[in-house]
Amino acid sequence: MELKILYFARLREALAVREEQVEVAASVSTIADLRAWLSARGGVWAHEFAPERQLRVAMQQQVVDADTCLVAGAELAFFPPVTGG
Amino acid sequence: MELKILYFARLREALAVREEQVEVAASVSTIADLRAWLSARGGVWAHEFAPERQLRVAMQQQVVDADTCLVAGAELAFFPPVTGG
Amino acid sequence: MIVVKVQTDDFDLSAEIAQLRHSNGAVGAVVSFVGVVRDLNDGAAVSAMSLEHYPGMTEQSITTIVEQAQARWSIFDALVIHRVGDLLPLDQIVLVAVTSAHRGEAFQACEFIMDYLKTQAPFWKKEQTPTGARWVDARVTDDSAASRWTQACVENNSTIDD
Amino acid sequence: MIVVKVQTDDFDLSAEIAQLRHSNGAVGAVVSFVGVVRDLNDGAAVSAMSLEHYPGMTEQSITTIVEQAQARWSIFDALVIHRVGDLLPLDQIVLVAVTSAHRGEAFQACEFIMDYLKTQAPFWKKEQTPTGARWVDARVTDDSAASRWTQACVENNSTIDD
Repeated sequence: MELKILYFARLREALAVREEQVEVAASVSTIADLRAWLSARGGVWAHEFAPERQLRVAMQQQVVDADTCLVAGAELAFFPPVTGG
Repeated sequence: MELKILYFARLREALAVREEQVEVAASVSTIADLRAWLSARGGVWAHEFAPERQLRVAMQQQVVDADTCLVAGAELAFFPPVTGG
Repeated sequence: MIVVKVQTDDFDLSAEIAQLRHSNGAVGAVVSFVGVVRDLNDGAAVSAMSLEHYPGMTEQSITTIVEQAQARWSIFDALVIHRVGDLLPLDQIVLVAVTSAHRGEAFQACEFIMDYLKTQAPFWKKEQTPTGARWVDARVTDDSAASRWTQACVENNSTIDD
Repeated sequence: MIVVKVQTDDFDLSAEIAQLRHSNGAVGAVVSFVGVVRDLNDGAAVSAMSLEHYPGMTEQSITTIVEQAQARWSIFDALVIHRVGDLLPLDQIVLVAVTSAHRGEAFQACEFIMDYLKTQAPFWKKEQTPTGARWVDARVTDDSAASRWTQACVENNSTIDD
Protein backbone atom coordinates (compact mmCIF):
# COMPACT_ATOMS: atom_id res chain seq x y z
CA MET A 1 0.00 0.00 0.00
CA GLU A 2 1.34 3.40 -1.01
CA LEU A 3 1.02 6.36 1.36
CA LYS A 4 2.08 9.98 1.43
CA ILE A 5 3.36 11.11 4.82
CA LEU A 6 3.85 14.70 6.00
CA TYR A 7 5.71 15.81 9.13
CA PHE A 8 5.25 19.14 10.89
CA ALA A 9 6.95 21.44 13.40
CA ARG A 10 9.38 19.84 15.88
CA LEU A 11 8.92 16.45 14.21
CA ARG A 12 9.76 17.82 10.76
CA GLU A 13 12.91 19.41 12.16
CA ALA A 14 13.98 16.33 14.15
CA LEU A 15 13.50 13.97 11.19
CA ALA A 16 14.75 16.47 8.63
CA VAL A 17 11.91 15.29 6.40
CA ARG A 18 8.94 17.39 5.35
CA GLU A 19 7.16 14.87 3.12
CA GLU A 20 7.70 11.39 1.70
CA GLN A 21 5.99 8.67 -0.34
CA VAL A 22 6.21 5.23 1.25
CA GLU A 23 5.20 1.70 0.30
CA VAL A 24 4.16 -0.45 3.26
CA ALA A 25 3.36 -4.16 3.49
CA ALA A 26 -0.22 -5.39 3.97
CA SER A 27 0.62 -6.22 7.58
CA VAL A 28 0.84 -2.48 8.21
CA SER A 29 -2.92 -1.87 8.39
CA THR A 30 -3.53 0.68 11.15
CA ILE A 31 -2.15 4.05 12.20
CA ALA A 32 -0.48 2.27 15.12
CA ASP A 33 1.14 -0.19 12.71
CA LEU A 34 2.46 2.69 10.61
CA ARG A 35 3.87 4.39 13.67
CA ALA A 36 5.65 1.16 14.66
CA TRP A 37 6.90 0.78 11.09
CA LEU A 38 8.38 4.29 11.14
CA SER A 39 9.88 3.71 14.58
CA ALA A 40 11.56 0.55 13.28
CA ARG A 41 13.73 2.74 11.03
CA GLY A 42 15.79 3.25 14.20
CA GLY A 43 17.87 6.22 15.26
CA VAL A 44 15.96 9.50 15.39
CA TRP A 45 12.88 7.69 14.04
CA ALA A 46 12.88 5.23 16.93
CA HIS A 47 13.24 8.18 19.29
CA GLU A 48 10.53 10.39 17.79
CA PHE A 49 7.97 7.59 17.30
CA ALA A 50 8.58 5.90 20.66
CA PRO A 51 5.22 5.05 22.29
CA GLU A 52 5.67 7.63 25.06
CA ARG A 53 6.09 10.51 22.60
CA GLN A 54 2.92 12.52 22.22
CA LEU A 55 2.04 12.67 18.54
CA ARG A 56 -1.10 13.46 16.62
CA VAL A 57 -1.96 11.81 13.31
CA ALA A 58 -4.21 12.97 10.52
CA MET A 59 -5.39 10.91 7.56
CA GLN A 60 -6.87 12.83 4.63
CA GLN A 61 -6.49 15.93 6.80
CA GLN A 62 -8.68 14.62 9.60
CA VAL A 63 -7.34 13.64 13.01
CA VAL A 64 -7.52 9.88 13.49
CA ASP A 65 -6.88 7.41 16.31
CA ALA A 66 -4.23 4.75 16.57
CA ASP A 67 -6.72 2.04 15.69
CA THR A 68 -7.92 3.66 12.46
CA CYS A 69 -7.34 1.56 9.36
CA LEU A 70 -4.99 2.95 6.74
CA VAL A 71 -6.48 3.67 3.30
CA ALA A 72 -4.31 3.08 0.26
CA GLY A 73 -3.17 6.32 -1.38
CA ALA A 74 -4.08 8.43 1.63
CA GLU A 75 -2.26 11.51 2.85
CA LEU A 76 -1.01 10.91 6.39
CA ALA A 77 0.45 13.55 8.67
CA PHE A 78 2.31 13.19 11.95
CA PHE A 79 2.73 16.20 14.23
CA PRO A 80 3.20 17.24 17.86
CA PRO A 81 0.26 18.52 19.93
CA VAL A 82 -0.87 21.80 18.39
CA THR A 83 -0.07 25.21 19.84
CA GLY A 84 -2.00 27.74 17.75
CA GLY A 85 -4.49 30.35 18.74
CA MET B 1 -35.83 66.15 55.60
CA GLU B 2 -34.71 67.69 52.31
CA LEU B 3 -34.03 65.48 49.30
CA LYS B 4 -33.08 65.95 45.68
CA ILE B 5 -34.97 63.67 43.30
CA LEU B 6 -34.08 62.87 39.68
CA TYR B 7 -36.30 61.11 37.14
CA PHE B 8 -35.09 59.35 34.02
CA ALA B 9 -36.31 58.03 30.68
CA ARG B 10 -40.01 57.10 30.43
CA LEU B 11 -40.62 58.31 33.97
CA ARG B 12 -39.06 61.72 33.27
CA GLU B 13 -41.26 62.09 30.20
CA ALA B 14 -44.45 60.91 31.92
CA LEU B 15 -43.97 63.22 34.91
CA ALA B 16 -42.56 66.07 32.83
CA VAL B 17 -40.04 66.59 35.63
CA ARG B 18 -36.30 66.00 35.34
CA GLU B 19 -35.25 67.03 38.82
CA GLU B 20 -36.74 68.54 41.97
CA GLN B 21 -35.91 69.45 45.57
CA VAL B 22 -38.47 68.19 48.08
CA GLU B 23 -39.05 68.52 51.83
CA VAL B 24 -40.59 65.44 53.42
CA ALA B 25 -41.92 64.84 56.93
CA ALA B 26 -40.04 62.63 59.40
CA SER B 27 -42.66 59.94 58.89
CA VAL B 28 -41.25 59.47 55.38
CA SER B 29 -38.22 57.43 56.41
CA THR B 30 -37.68 54.73 53.79
CA ILE B 31 -37.52 54.51 50.02
CA ALA B 32 -40.93 52.83 50.11
CA ASP B 33 -42.31 55.72 52.16
CA LEU B 34 -40.97 58.20 49.61
CA ARG B 35 -42.53 56.26 46.78
CA ALA B 36 -45.89 56.30 48.58
CA TRP B 37 -45.46 60.02 49.24
CA LEU B 38 -44.86 60.71 45.54
CA SER B 39 -47.77 58.48 44.56
CA ALA B 40 -50.04 60.48 46.91
CA ARG B 41 -49.61 63.50 44.64
CA GLY B 42 -52.28 61.79 42.52
CA GLY B 43 -52.84 61.90 38.77
CA VAL B 44 -49.85 60.84 36.71
CA TRP B 45 -47.84 60.47 39.94
CA ALA B 46 -50.31 57.95 41.36
CA HIS B 47 -50.14 56.08 38.05
CA GLU B 48 -46.37 56.02 37.67
CA PHE B 49 -45.63 55.18 41.30
CA ALA B 50 -48.36 52.57 41.69
CA PRO B 51 -47.00 49.48 43.48
CA GLU B 52 -47.27 47.29 40.37
CA ARG B 53 -45.08 49.61 38.28
CA GLN B 54 -41.53 48.35 38.00
CA LEU B 55 -39.21 51.11 39.14
CA ARG B 56 -35.60 51.18 40.26
CA VAL B 57 -34.35 53.63 42.88
CA ALA B 58 -30.85 54.91 43.53
CA MET B 59 -29.70 56.89 46.57
CA GLN B 60 -26.35 58.68 46.28
CA GLN B 61 -26.05 56.99 42.86
CA GLN B 62 -26.27 53.47 44.25
CA VAL B 63 -29.25 51.19 43.67
CA VAL B 64 -31.18 50.67 46.90
CA ASP B 65 -34.08 48.54 48.09
CA ALA B 66 -37.51 49.65 49.20
CA ASP B 67 -36.59 49.17 52.85
CA THR B 68 -33.48 51.36 52.73
CA CYS B 69 -33.61 54.34 55.09
CA LEU B 70 -33.55 57.78 53.52
CA VAL B 71 -30.57 60.00 54.36
CA ALA B 72 -31.17 63.75 54.70
CA GLY B 73 -29.71 65.73 51.82
CA ALA B 74 -29.29 62.67 49.62
CA GLU B 75 -29.70 62.53 45.84
CA LEU B 76 -32.48 60.10 44.97
CA ALA B 77 -33.26 58.86 41.48
CA PHE B 78 -36.28 56.96 40.17
CA PHE B 79 -36.10 55.20 36.83
CA PRO B 80 -37.53 52.29 34.82
CA PRO B 81 -35.59 49.02 34.47
CA VAL B 82 -32.45 49.79 32.48
CA THR B 83 -31.99 48.92 28.81
CA GLY B 84 -28.39 49.76 27.96
CA GLY B 85 -25.63 47.65 26.49
CA MET C 1 -6.14 49.87 34.47
CA ILE C 2 -9.83 50.60 34.18
CA VAL C 3 -11.13 53.05 31.61
CA VAL C 4 -14.83 53.93 31.46
CA LYS C 5 -16.09 56.42 28.90
CA VAL C 6 -19.64 57.59 28.22
CA GLN C 7 -19.64 59.56 24.99
CA THR C 8 -21.72 60.57 21.98
CA ASP C 9 -18.86 59.93 19.54
CA ASP C 10 -18.25 56.61 17.83
CA PHE C 11 -15.16 54.61 18.74
CA ASP C 12 -12.48 52.89 16.69
CA LEU C 13 -12.11 49.28 17.72
CA SER C 14 -8.66 48.75 16.20
CA ALA C 15 -7.21 51.79 17.94
CA GLU C 16 -8.76 50.93 21.30
CA ILE C 17 -7.63 47.30 21.21
CA ALA C 18 -4.15 48.24 19.94
CA GLN C 19 -3.76 50.52 22.94
CA LEU C 20 -4.72 47.68 25.29
CA ARG C 21 -2.35 45.26 23.54
CA HIS C 22 0.57 47.67 23.59
CA SER C 23 0.17 48.68 27.22
CA ASN C 24 1.40 45.35 28.56
CA GLY C 25 3.63 42.69 26.97
CA ALA C 26 2.01 40.02 29.13
CA VAL C 27 -1.33 40.37 27.34
CA GLY C 28 -2.06 37.17 25.45
CA ALA C 29 -5.81 37.53 25.02
CA VAL C 30 -8.20 40.37 24.29
CA VAL C 31 -11.90 39.59 24.42
CA SER C 32 -14.20 42.32 23.25
CA PHE C 33 -17.92 42.78 22.93
CA VAL C 34 -19.50 45.30 20.58
CA GLY C 35 -23.20 46.01 20.92
CA VAL C 36 -24.94 47.12 17.73
CA VAL C 37 -28.23 48.92 16.97
CA ARG C 38 -30.49 46.39 15.27
CA ASP C 39 -32.84 47.49 12.50
CA LEU C 40 -35.65 45.39 13.95
CA ASN C 41 -36.61 45.00 17.61
CA ASP C 42 -39.61 43.24 19.12
CA GLY C 43 -41.16 42.97 15.68
CA ALA C 44 -40.92 46.64 14.69
CA ALA C 45 -38.57 48.31 12.23
CA VAL C 46 -36.23 50.68 14.00
CA SER C 47 -35.17 53.79 12.07
CA ALA C 48 -33.26 55.53 14.86
CA MET C 49 -32.47 55.26 18.55
CA SER C 50 -31.54 57.61 21.33
CA LEU C 51 -29.79 56.67 24.54
CA GLU C 52 -30.17 58.45 27.86
CA HIS C 53 -28.11 57.82 31.00
CA TYR C 54 -27.62 58.98 34.58
CA PRO C 55 -24.37 60.97 34.48
CA GLY C 56 -22.11 60.22 37.40
CA MET C 57 -23.86 57.07 38.51
CA THR C 58 -23.12 55.45 35.16
CA GLU C 59 -19.36 55.88 35.30
CA GLN C 60 -19.18 55.06 39.01
CA SER C 61 -21.31 51.93 38.79
CA ILE C 62 -19.44 50.57 35.76
CA THR C 63 -16.10 51.20 37.47
CA THR C 64 -17.33 49.30 40.51
CA ILE C 65 -18.38 46.29 38.47
CA VAL C 66 -15.08 46.23 36.59
CA GLU C 67 -13.27 46.27 39.94
CA GLN C 68 -15.38 43.27 40.95
CA ALA C 69 -14.36 41.53 37.74
CA GLN C 70 -10.70 42.29 38.44
CA ALA C 71 -11.01 40.87 41.96
CA ARG C 72 -12.67 37.74 40.64
CA TRP C 73 -10.58 36.92 37.57
CA SER C 74 -6.91 37.27 36.62
CA ILE C 75 -7.35 40.05 34.12
CA PHE C 76 -5.17 43.06 33.35
CA ASP C 77 -7.08 45.96 31.87
CA ALA C 78 -10.69 46.66 31.06
CA LEU C 79 -12.15 49.28 28.79
CA VAL C 80 -15.82 50.20 28.62
CA ILE C 81 -17.13 52.73 26.13
CA HIS C 82 -20.88 53.35 26.06
CA ARG C 83 -22.38 55.78 23.61
CA VAL C 84 -25.33 58.04 24.43
CA GLY C 85 -27.42 60.38 22.30
CA ASP C 86 -28.70 59.64 18.81
CA LEU C 87 -27.74 56.45 16.99
CA LEU C 88 -28.77 54.71 13.78
CA PRO C 89 -29.21 51.02 12.90
CA LEU C 90 -25.84 49.23 12.49
CA ASP C 91 -24.14 51.83 14.70
CA GLN C 92 -21.93 50.66 17.52
CA ILE C 93 -23.51 51.25 20.95
CA VAL C 94 -21.06 49.79 23.41
CA LEU C 95 -17.61 48.30 23.67
CA VAL C 96 -16.38 46.14 26.53
CA ALA C 97 -12.80 44.91 26.11
CA VAL C 98 -10.83 42.87 28.63
CA THR C 99 -7.20 41.74 28.48
CA SER C 100 -5.60 38.78 30.21
CA ALA C 101 -2.69 36.38 29.84
CA HIS C 102 -4.97 33.48 28.90
CA ARG C 103 -8.33 33.51 27.21
CA GLY C 104 -10.68 31.92 29.74
CA GLU C 105 -10.40 34.74 32.25
CA ALA C 106 -10.98 37.45 29.66
CA PHE C 107 -14.04 35.69 28.23
CA GLN C 108 -15.65 35.34 31.62
CA ALA C 109 -14.84 38.85 32.82
CA CYS C 110 -16.10 40.40 29.58
CA GLU C 111 -19.41 38.56 29.73
CA PHE C 112 -19.77 39.37 33.44
CA ILE C 113 -19.30 43.08 32.76
CA MET C 114 -21.78 42.96 29.87
CA ASP C 115 -24.39 41.21 32.00
CA TYR C 116 -24.04 44.01 34.51
CA LEU C 117 -24.26 46.70 31.84
CA LYS C 118 -27.43 45.14 30.48
CA THR C 119 -29.24 44.73 33.77
CA GLN C 120 -27.85 47.34 36.18
CA ALA C 121 -26.10 50.27 34.51
CA PRO C 122 -28.43 53.30 34.21
CA PHE C 123 -28.92 53.57 30.45
CA TRP C 124 -32.24 53.72 28.63
CA LYS C 125 -32.97 53.25 24.94
CA LYS C 126 -35.75 54.95 23.01
CA GLU C 127 -36.51 53.68 19.52
CA GLN C 128 -38.09 55.37 16.52
CA THR C 129 -40.49 52.96 14.79
CA PRO C 130 -43.13 53.39 12.06
CA THR C 131 -45.77 53.77 14.79
CA GLY C 132 -43.79 56.37 16.71
CA ALA C 133 -41.17 56.58 19.41
CA ARG C 134 -41.11 54.04 22.23
CA TRP C 135 -38.94 53.31 25.23
CA VAL C 136 -37.40 49.88 24.93
CA ASP C 137 -38.78 47.44 27.48
CA ALA C 138 -36.30 45.72 29.75
CA ARG C 139 -36.12 41.97 29.33
CA VAL C 140 -37.31 41.34 32.86
CA THR C 141 -38.49 37.88 33.76
CA ASP C 142 -41.05 37.96 36.48
CA ASP C 143 -39.43 40.79 38.38
CA SER C 144 -40.72 40.92 41.91
CA ALA C 145 -40.43 44.68 42.00
CA ALA C 146 -43.86 45.26 43.49
CA SER C 147 -43.29 43.02 46.49
CA ARG C 148 -40.03 44.72 47.31
CA TRP C 149 -41.90 47.88 48.27
CA THR C 150 -43.59 46.35 51.29
CA GLN C 151 -40.77 45.57 53.67
CA ALA C 152 -39.50 47.06 56.93
CA CYS C 153 -36.86 49.78 57.20
CA VAL C 154 -33.23 48.58 57.36
CA GLU C 155 -30.28 50.88 58.00
CA ASN C 156 -28.33 51.41 54.78
CA ASN C 157 -24.53 51.39 54.78
CA SER C 158 -24.12 54.27 52.42
CA THR C 159 -24.15 57.84 53.68
CA ILE C 160 -24.11 61.08 51.78
CA ASP C 161 -20.41 61.34 52.58
CA ASP C 162 -19.59 58.26 50.49
CA MET D 1 -21.50 33.17 6.40
CA ILE D 2 -18.24 31.59 7.45
CA VAL D 3 -14.93 33.18 6.53
CA VAL D 4 -11.65 31.46 7.40
CA LYS D 5 -8.34 33.05 6.43
CA VAL D 6 -4.80 31.86 7.12
CA GLN D 7 -2.41 34.65 6.21
CA THR D 8 0.96 36.25 6.98
CA ASP D 9 -0.46 39.78 6.91
CA ASP D 10 -1.84 41.58 9.93
CA PHE D 11 -5.57 42.34 10.10
CA ASP D 12 -7.56 45.45 10.95
CA LEU D 13 -10.08 44.75 13.66
CA SER D 14 -12.29 47.79 13.01
CA ALA D 15 -12.61 46.98 9.31
CA GLU D 16 -13.33 43.31 9.90
CA ILE D 17 -15.95 43.96 12.58
CA ALA D 18 -17.55 46.78 10.57
CA GLN D 19 -18.00 44.37 7.68
CA LEU D 20 -19.71 41.86 9.97
CA ARG D 21 -21.94 44.57 11.47
CA HIS D 22 -22.97 45.96 8.11
CA SER D 23 -23.73 42.61 6.52
CA ASN D 24 -26.89 42.07 8.55
CA GLY D 25 -29.20 44.56 10.29
CA ALA D 26 -30.24 41.88 12.76
CA VAL D 27 -26.78 41.78 14.33
CA GLY D 28 -27.00 43.06 17.89
CA ALA D 29 -23.82 41.55 19.32
CA VAL D 30 -20.30 41.01 18.06
CA VAL D 31 -17.96 39.05 20.30
CA SER D 32 -14.36 38.92 19.22
CA PHE D 33 -11.20 37.35 20.51
CA VAL D 34 -7.74 38.59 19.59
CA GLY D 35 -4.75 36.46 20.51
CA VAL D 36 -1.52 38.34 21.06
CA VAL D 37 2.18 37.37 21.12
CA ARG D 38 3.37 37.74 24.72
CA ASP D 39 6.88 38.97 25.48
CA LEU D 40 7.32 36.31 28.15
CA ASN D 41 6.28 32.65 28.00
CA ASP D 42 7.02 29.84 30.46
CA GLY D 43 9.53 32.06 32.22
CA ALA D 44 11.59 33.05 29.18
CA ALA D 45 11.71 36.36 27.32
CA VAL D 46 10.36 35.97 23.81
CA SER D 47 11.96 38.16 21.14
CA ALA D 48 10.18 36.69 18.12
CA MET D 49 7.88 33.88 17.11
CA SER D 50 7.15 31.91 13.97
CA LEU D 51 3.97 30.01 13.24
CA GLU D 52 3.73 26.92 11.04
CA HIS D 53 0.51 25.23 9.92
CA TYR D 54 -0.82 22.35 7.82
CA PRO D 55 -2.22 24.04 4.71
CA GLY D 56 -5.56 22.63 3.64
CA MET D 57 -6.28 20.81 6.88
CA THR D 58 -6.20 24.09 8.77
CA GLU D 59 -8.89 25.84 6.75
CA GLN D 60 -11.03 22.71 6.47
CA SER D 61 -10.90 21.87 10.17
CA ILE D 62 -11.68 25.42 11.26
CA THR D 63 -14.62 25.60 8.85
CA THR D 64 -15.95 22.36 10.28
CA ILE D 65 -15.78 23.61 13.85
CA VAL D 66 -17.49 26.88 12.92
CA GLU D 67 -20.28 24.86 11.29
CA GLN D 68 -20.62 22.96 14.55
CA ALA D 69 -20.87 26.25 16.42
CA GLN D 70 -23.55 27.44 13.98
CA ALA D 71 -25.53 24.26 14.50
CA ARG D 72 -25.28 24.58 18.27
CA TRP D 73 -25.95 28.29 18.82
CA SER D 74 -28.12 30.94 17.15
CA ILE D 75 -25.33 32.88 15.54
CA PHE D 76 -25.14 34.64 12.18
CA ASP D 77 -21.63 34.98 10.85
CA ALA D 78 -18.22 33.87 12.01
CA LEU D 79 -14.84 35.13 10.92
CA VAL D 80 -11.55 33.44 11.76
CA ILE D 81 -8.20 34.94 10.76
CA HIS D 82 -5.06 33.13 11.87
CA ARG D 83 -1.64 34.51 11.02
CA VAL D 84 1.34 32.31 10.15
CA GLY D 85 5.01 33.12 9.53
CA ASP D 86 7.11 35.52 11.59
CA LEU D 87 5.57 37.56 14.40
CA LEU D 88 6.87 39.85 17.15
CA PRO D 89 5.72 40.41 20.75
CA LEU D 90 2.49 42.45 20.93
CA ASP D 91 1.55 41.36 17.40
CA GLN D 92 -1.92 40.01 16.76
CA ILE D 93 -1.92 36.25 16.10
CA VAL D 94 -5.55 35.34 15.67
CA LEU D 95 -9.02 36.85 15.41
CA VAL D 96 -12.25 34.98 16.04
CA ALA D 97 -15.36 37.12 15.66
CA VAL D 98 -18.95 35.92 15.95
CA THR D 99 -22.19 37.85 15.40
CA SER D 100 -25.61 37.16 16.86
CA ALA D 101 -28.83 38.92 17.78
CA HIS D 102 -28.14 38.61 21.52
CA ARG D 103 -24.85 38.42 23.36
CA GLY D 104 -24.97 35.04 25.13
CA GLU D 105 -24.88 33.00 21.93
CA ALA D 106 -21.97 34.96 20.46
CA PHE D 107 -19.92 34.68 23.66
CA GLN D 108 -20.36 30.93 23.84
CA ALA D 109 -19.73 30.29 20.15
CA CYS D 110 -16.62 32.48 20.14
CA GLU D 111 -15.10 30.70 23.14
CA PHE D 112 -16.04 27.31 21.68
CA ILE D 113 -14.24 28.12 18.42
CA MET D 114 -11.18 29.41 20.31
CA ASP D 115 -11.02 26.25 22.42
CA TYR D 116 -10.97 24.24 19.22
CA LEU D 117 -8.32 26.44 17.64
CA LYS D 118 -6.10 26.05 20.70
CA THR D 119 -6.38 22.29 21.03
CA GLN D 120 -7.17 20.89 17.58
CA ALA D 121 -6.29 23.20 14.70
CA PRO D 122 -2.90 22.29 13.17
CA PHE D 123 -0.77 25.31 14.08
CA TRP D 124 2.60 25.24 15.86
CA LYS D 125 4.49 28.09 17.48
CA LYS D 126 8.26 28.38 17.70
CA GLU D 127 9.71 31.04 19.98
CA GLN D 128 13.04 32.86 19.94
CA THR D 129 14.37 33.19 23.50
CA PRO D 130 17.75 34.25 24.94
CA THR D 131 18.74 30.57 25.09
CA GLY D 132 17.76 29.87 21.50
CA ALA D 133 14.70 28.83 19.53
CA ARG D 134 12.19 26.41 21.01
CA TRP D 135 8.90 24.89 19.97
CA VAL D 136 6.13 25.91 22.32
CA ASP D 137 4.86 23.01 24.42
CA ALA D 138 1.16 22.27 24.25
CA ARG D 139 -0.67 22.74 27.51
CA VAL D 140 -1.65 19.10 27.73
CA THR D 141 -2.93 17.81 31.04
CA ASP D 142 -2.18 14.17 31.48
CA ASP D 143 -2.72 13.29 27.85
CA SER D 144 -3.16 9.58 27.43
CA ALA D 145 -1.56 9.67 24.02
CA ALA D 146 0.71 6.70 24.60
CA SER D 147 -2.10 4.34 25.56
CA ARG D 148 -4.12 5.23 22.46
CA TRP D 149 -1.53 3.46 20.31
CA THR D 150 -2.34 0.01 21.64
CA GLN D 151 -5.87 -0.70 20.43
CA ALA D 152 -7.41 -2.95 17.78
CA CYS D 153 -8.12 -1.89 14.20
CA VAL D 154 -11.48 -0.21 13.56
CA GLU D 155 -12.77 0.69 10.09
CA ASN D 156 -12.57 4.44 9.54
CA ASN D 157 -15.41 6.29 7.82
CA SER D 158 -13.22 8.53 5.71
CA THR D 159 -11.93 7.39 2.34
CA ILE D 160 -9.43 9.00 0.05
CA ASP D 161 -12.32 10.27 -2.05
CA ASP D 162 -13.55 12.45 0.82
